[in-house]
Amino acid sequence: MFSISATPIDFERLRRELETAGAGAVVCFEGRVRDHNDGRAVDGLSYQAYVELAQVEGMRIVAEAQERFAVERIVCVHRVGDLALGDVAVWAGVSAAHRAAAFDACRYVIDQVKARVPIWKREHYVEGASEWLHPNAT
Amino acid sequence: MFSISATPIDFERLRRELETAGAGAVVCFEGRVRDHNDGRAVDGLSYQAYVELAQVEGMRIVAEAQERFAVERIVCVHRVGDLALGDVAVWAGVSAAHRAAAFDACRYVIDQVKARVPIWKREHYVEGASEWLHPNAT
Amino acid sequence: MKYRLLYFASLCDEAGRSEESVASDAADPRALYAELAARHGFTFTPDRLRVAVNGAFTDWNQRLADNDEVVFLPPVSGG
Amino acid sequence: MKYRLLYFASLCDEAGRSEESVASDAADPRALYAELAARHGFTFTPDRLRVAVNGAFTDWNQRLADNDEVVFLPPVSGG
Repeated sequence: MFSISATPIDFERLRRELETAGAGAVVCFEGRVRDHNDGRAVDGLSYQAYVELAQVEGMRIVAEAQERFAVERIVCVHRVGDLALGDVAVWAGVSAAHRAAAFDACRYVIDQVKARVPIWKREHYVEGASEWLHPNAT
Repeated sequence: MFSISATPIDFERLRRELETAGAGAVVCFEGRVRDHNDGRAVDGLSYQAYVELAQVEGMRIVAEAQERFAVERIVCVHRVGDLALGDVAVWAGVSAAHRAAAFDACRYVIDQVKARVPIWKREHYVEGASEWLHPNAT
Repeated sequence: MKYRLLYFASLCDEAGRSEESVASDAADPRALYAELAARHGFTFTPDRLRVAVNGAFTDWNQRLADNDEVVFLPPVSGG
Repeated sequence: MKYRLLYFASLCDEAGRSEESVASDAADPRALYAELAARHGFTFTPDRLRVAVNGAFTDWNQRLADNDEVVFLPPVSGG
């Protein structure tokens, strides 16, 4: 399951959705707004998404991970809107019988979401400026 | 921080201990009691620990991970006693500025804890028997 | 033909709007972007953008149809 | 000399106790384990066990002192 949320991510609830009788391993990732980036002091972020396509691409990534790894359940949610320091920007959780698959699938999902899903981050700096981040493709 | 717990692991509280202003990534692993192992139906586990040494060895693993990876905080707790299906047997959480270090450190901790910390698992099978697991070293 | 455009992130700032409808003779996204870049002063070269038409990624040479929704996507930075 | 032994998991089951004090002439863990294995019928060969003395891992040839706490550790299975 992948979704875009305009309200705070209730990750404790999402985590419970991962529980199955065969889930011996659960791995959760949360991306939080931290107080610095590339040496600049940050005091908040805004995320914008092309929601329609983000939803489709996010679901595609989850389906890819389901196919590549022996997992039970996958849940990923990305925030949009204005976020303060410490807010959770993206959350991904995976359950699996064994831990290797849970770790690998969780990392796959977050790596691919960051690389492919049409969501953009605007950083707000402590000194007052703000700018969209558009990383160079590697 | 590493500890042995005779009572249920309050992982939502432990996760909050990972929060720092610079923590852009949090990765949490939980090992849960699942309903099967090696093709046998399981209905519970008991864990026994040599607590004094487990505590020392667990802290040593956490210190190793702190040294190898650029992390903020690490917390790991292992249960002892009788556990039912779905109970959390071990929980490890790591915060870091960046996700690669958080994933790598979390995996290091759980891999090393399973390999080195003096804790033993007794599986209780649905058909009635139970036995200690003593995996062959690899 | 008439196209509906959505703008995100820097392209939204540069265009001064998040959407617009344009009448254009451009037959594919490549020609359409050239036209819009000239009009709005877009600084991205096409090689740094991706294109979506009607909610699906596509390539720069797809033949456009009347009323298509066309989106030029700057490099993403989610997470 | 007198040693205090702690037993865990299968060794605890085989010894029928979780701890005991023994008087022994064994001077190192290797000799002590041979003695106890004979007495309790332990099925682990030493190569599958680790040794701890006074709460720290050590090797099979460490010279033991009176009142040492000695623990033979079966292969672990935490997690």
